[in-house]
Amino acid sequence: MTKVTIYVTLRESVVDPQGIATTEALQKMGYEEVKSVRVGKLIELEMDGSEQTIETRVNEMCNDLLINKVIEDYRFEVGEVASK
Amino acid sequence: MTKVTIYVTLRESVVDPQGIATTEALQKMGYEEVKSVRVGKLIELEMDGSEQTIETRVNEMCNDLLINKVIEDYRFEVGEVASK
Amino acid sequence: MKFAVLVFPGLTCDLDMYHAIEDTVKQEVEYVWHTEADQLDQFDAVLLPTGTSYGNYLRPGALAKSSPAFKALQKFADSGKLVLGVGNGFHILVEADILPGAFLRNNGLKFRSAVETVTVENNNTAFTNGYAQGQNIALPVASEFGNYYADEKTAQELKNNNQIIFTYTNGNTDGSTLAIAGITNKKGNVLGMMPLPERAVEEVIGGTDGTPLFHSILNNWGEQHVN
Amino acid sequence: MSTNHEPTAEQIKENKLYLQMGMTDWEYERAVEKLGRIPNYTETGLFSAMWSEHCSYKSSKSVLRKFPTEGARVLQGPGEGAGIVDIGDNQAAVFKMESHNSPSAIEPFIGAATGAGGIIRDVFSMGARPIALVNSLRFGDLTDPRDKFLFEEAVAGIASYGNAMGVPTVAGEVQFDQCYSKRPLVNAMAVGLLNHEDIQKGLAAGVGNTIIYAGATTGRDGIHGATMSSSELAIDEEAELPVMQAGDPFIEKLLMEACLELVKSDALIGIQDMGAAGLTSSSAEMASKAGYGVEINLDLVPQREENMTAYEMMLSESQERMLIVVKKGREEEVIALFTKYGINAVAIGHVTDDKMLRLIFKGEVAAEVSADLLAEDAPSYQKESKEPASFAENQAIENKEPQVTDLKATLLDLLQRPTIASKEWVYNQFDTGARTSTVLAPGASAGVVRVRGTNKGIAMTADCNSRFIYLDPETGGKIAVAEAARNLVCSGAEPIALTDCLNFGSPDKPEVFWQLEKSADGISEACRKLNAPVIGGNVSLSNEVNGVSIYPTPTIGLVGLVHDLKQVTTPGFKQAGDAIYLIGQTATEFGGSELQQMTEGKIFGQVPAIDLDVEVKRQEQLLAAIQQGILQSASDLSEGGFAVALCEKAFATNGLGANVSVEGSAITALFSETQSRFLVTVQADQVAAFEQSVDDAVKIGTVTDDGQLVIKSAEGTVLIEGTVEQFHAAWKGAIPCLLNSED
Ligand SMILES: Nc1ncnc2c1ncn2[C@@H]1O[C@H](COP(=O)(O)OP(=O)(O)O)[C@@H](O)[C@H]1O
Ligand SMILES: [Mg+2]
Repeated sequence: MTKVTIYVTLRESVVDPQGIATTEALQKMGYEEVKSVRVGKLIELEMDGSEQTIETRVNEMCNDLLINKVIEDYRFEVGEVASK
Repeated sequence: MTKVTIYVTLRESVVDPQGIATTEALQKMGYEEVKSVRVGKLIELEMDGSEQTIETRVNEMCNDLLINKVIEDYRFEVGEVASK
Repeated sequence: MKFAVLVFPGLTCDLDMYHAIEDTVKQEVEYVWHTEADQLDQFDAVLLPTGTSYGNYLRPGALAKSSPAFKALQKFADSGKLVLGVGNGFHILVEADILPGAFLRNNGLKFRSAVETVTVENNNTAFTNGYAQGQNIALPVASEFGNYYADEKTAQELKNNNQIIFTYTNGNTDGSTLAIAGITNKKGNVLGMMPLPERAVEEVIGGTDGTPLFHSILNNWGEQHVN
Repeated sequence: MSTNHEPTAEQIKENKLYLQMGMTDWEYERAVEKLGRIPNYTETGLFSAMWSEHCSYKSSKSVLRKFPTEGARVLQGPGEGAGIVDIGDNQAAVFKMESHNSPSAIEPFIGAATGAGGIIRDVFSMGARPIALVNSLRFGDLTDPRDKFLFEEAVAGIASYGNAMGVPTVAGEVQFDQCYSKRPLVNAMAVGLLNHEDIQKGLAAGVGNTIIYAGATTGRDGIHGATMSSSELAIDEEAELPVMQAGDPFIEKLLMEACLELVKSDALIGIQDMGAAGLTSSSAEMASKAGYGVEINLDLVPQREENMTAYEMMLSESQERMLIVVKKGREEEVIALFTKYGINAVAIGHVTDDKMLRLIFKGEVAAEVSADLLAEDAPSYQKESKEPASFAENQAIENKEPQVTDLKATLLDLLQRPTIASKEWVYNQFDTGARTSTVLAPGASAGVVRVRGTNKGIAMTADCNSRFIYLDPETGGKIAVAEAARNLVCSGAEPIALTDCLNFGSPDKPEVFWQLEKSADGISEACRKLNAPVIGGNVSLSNEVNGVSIYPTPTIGLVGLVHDLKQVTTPGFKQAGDAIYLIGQTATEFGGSELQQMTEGKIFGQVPAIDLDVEVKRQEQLLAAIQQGILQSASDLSEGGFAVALCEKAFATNGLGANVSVEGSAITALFSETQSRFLVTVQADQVAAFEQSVDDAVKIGTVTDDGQLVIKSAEGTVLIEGTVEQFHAAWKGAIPCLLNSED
């Protein structure tokens, strides 16, 4: 089984309400060195598939469902599922 | 300025209802090879600080605000802010 | 006129919409369960209620993509018949690319229930002909994701085409681009809005400013179907 | 093979392992004696869960017996998932309140969310459509960052679940006191509606009938939740955190729709949710109540984790699961019904005639215990009870006014006390209008939802002033019920029945047990006088941090009936020129008052007296006047007394103000918390009718249109004067301001 980690970030042009609120909260708590926070998503998939197909399939899934391209960008990494 | 990327995942023992619903949705859409989806957070910080202090400060921030230890785990990476 | 209230799994406020039709314009209305959406052609208008569907997981409205109803809805909208999506229904319409834009979490980050004053920016539509141009009306909002986002180009287009139908009169508390509260598609047969007209159709529940919207739909349909 | 090494029955006995599972020596011996042999690990687990306080009410049973539980409207009293009262037209209201205190202290978002989820399940398991939610919350002062966090997250948690279920939250209460610091109370109440013929019970009846498991899968989460919630919380940062599972309102919504469809089927015999002690309590209780036995094959239970043992499956508290008994031969259609909603349902066993709870695991009998022994015949204790020395001391203190110099500043300070301040910050996060039936949303004295197809409404409120109960539990208990009833009456509703949630410290402390008993006495007497029986509730004991108990907090959830929606009344002023009346005399009564706490930093002395006969008479007269349409507005006087209540009436309507004069000593007149008082407004042409129908009412002034608040003494001296806007801003901004302030 393959583990795919998808990193989803808000597009740079999109204001991130959560990030702004978190920055303010951190600064108020004394973490003044923090200049900006942006909050995205980390989507971890466990899936079957050969090395060649996985990339295509993950891109398809992102386009079809996982990502909203109007506001989000993504990149992903393919790895092995750590055996438990 | 330094860029810190924090990867927040649900602890393994914690069920992810959102992930389960997303898995089912993907499977229904024809991505039957997907066995599981887990949705976490990606927190990107831009902050000042020396290499030595940053690690301590980020851990503190995670404990103080960013992470919910009851259900979440985290790890982070420290890098340079890409010049725009 | 025959209305369908399209019900996706986990949808919460289908009843609100159903009763708004039954009690205000007193037309035929049926719930259509998402697996039966191939029957939508029998209806004159599809209503997408608010609330939550699919637990609002991933992004509100997104998981509807996995339902057979999703394509049926796109087809119905293409056919030119009327589609009204409020709240979560609006989320679904943008996820389906039937309407432009996307939704972010509210600026306040929290779910927000309130009554908002809303300005009718365009009364020349199938949904708003019963209002006066520029009329201010009071409608409830209730969402954690009421922050409508459109990039500059899209926003300009919406403006130029008079697709902005409602705006928040007193500013954009949730953060919406151009204080947008509701938009139509280019053709004007699909309206998405965050304020909830179906919750403002009787005095006993707090107001009737939503009533003209449902009458507008009926008027429009009547005009199209003389003889 | 299983990787779990379970202790043998002998090891459990030798090493007293049952102690770790929360059983005492005596309880264990009793289990051995009744069983006729020593229980194995799984069986010991069944006993420990079912005999926990949470499931057995072993320490509180004697107290619960005090409550009046019968009445003409009662269709189902305590003993089922929720109580049921008739509301006429073949319909009934179904409701119950439950606590989720311990989980909320650990992870407030999840704890509060699953609390709301659990109580909604209790209501639909009775066959009722949930139509409204109410909650009652307690936190420490909003000065400590942990308490702020608990407050913010618990509110968000309730919102997340209730909103995603489409059930509007229409009423509730939040109070703040240091005694709840790090030990919040999260009590959730759900109200449902059904037709009489749809009433369901948790019964496993009819030999051979099939037991179906429906809903989410079973994992290792919350094992021993029932015993945990019955024990004191150790605040230890380093302690290993228990596994908490987020609720899944999506699954619950589907499960609810499926169950409400199933209720219409004659294939259904019984249904119960898997709450505390999950599969154990639901199966044992359903069998015991019905007088049958059940046999369950655990290998068929849908599992989320690998290698789960019988013990783990039986004690798991995974959310969103129901246990259902259906007629033999009808399994397929029932399973198909669940499948339509995307819910997993499987047959896992059948009903037997031997009254045993028998568990099959990997082909062998893993446990076999009498269902009655686990449920009905659980031990019960008469705990030691002792009046604390402080009670007599407090009674001996003479009533005195707190020292206050600047009356206006005092009023402004009171309005900013978080317990008194506007709770908009809280309830704006709730979807209050879902189901388009909310006639009175939060912000009014009570929540009211209409009953579609009729002119009626169901009113509801949650109330408890725990400071009074701490100082004088019996009087405080009466006040809690009376205050809840006042809130309903002021909204135009007739109180009909109540649920409660008894939140107390450790019952092993005689002083705490005394509080429990005395407050139950007070509650019971008030229920009798007000003709509102107790039809269900919940007990949450051992709410302590580092050995210190919370104030005793028996939350009252009261439900009433609005006979005609036209009678629904709100607290706010309606128009200038209306006469303002104060109903009831005011005495110098500051023991446990908000002003005392604010000025002295502690509470002491005698709590305000309450005469239930006077209370009942005033409520009846007031309700009659409201029903006749004589009143423009009505509100009761509670925390902060007269001045706060007057302000709140003015805040509701832009531009209006008040010009009033009060009798007697200013501090008492303005801030005393004397009971059984109301403030109402009456239109000029109704004044005569009003004065005829309501006794003890004194006209004190008029509603004005200048947006000013003017309170004068009888002699004409101005006591307080200012713009309504000024007071309003202080009241409205207080909670957001406290939350945003630097720590
Ligand atoms: N404080 C109380 N007052 C009245 N009845 C109570 C009280 N506490 C519990 N009960 C009743 O005892 C029964 C068992 O309660 P509980 O175990 O909480 O129900 P559930 O199994 O649904 O969780 C319920 O019917 C409940 O209404
Ligand atoms: Mg329960």
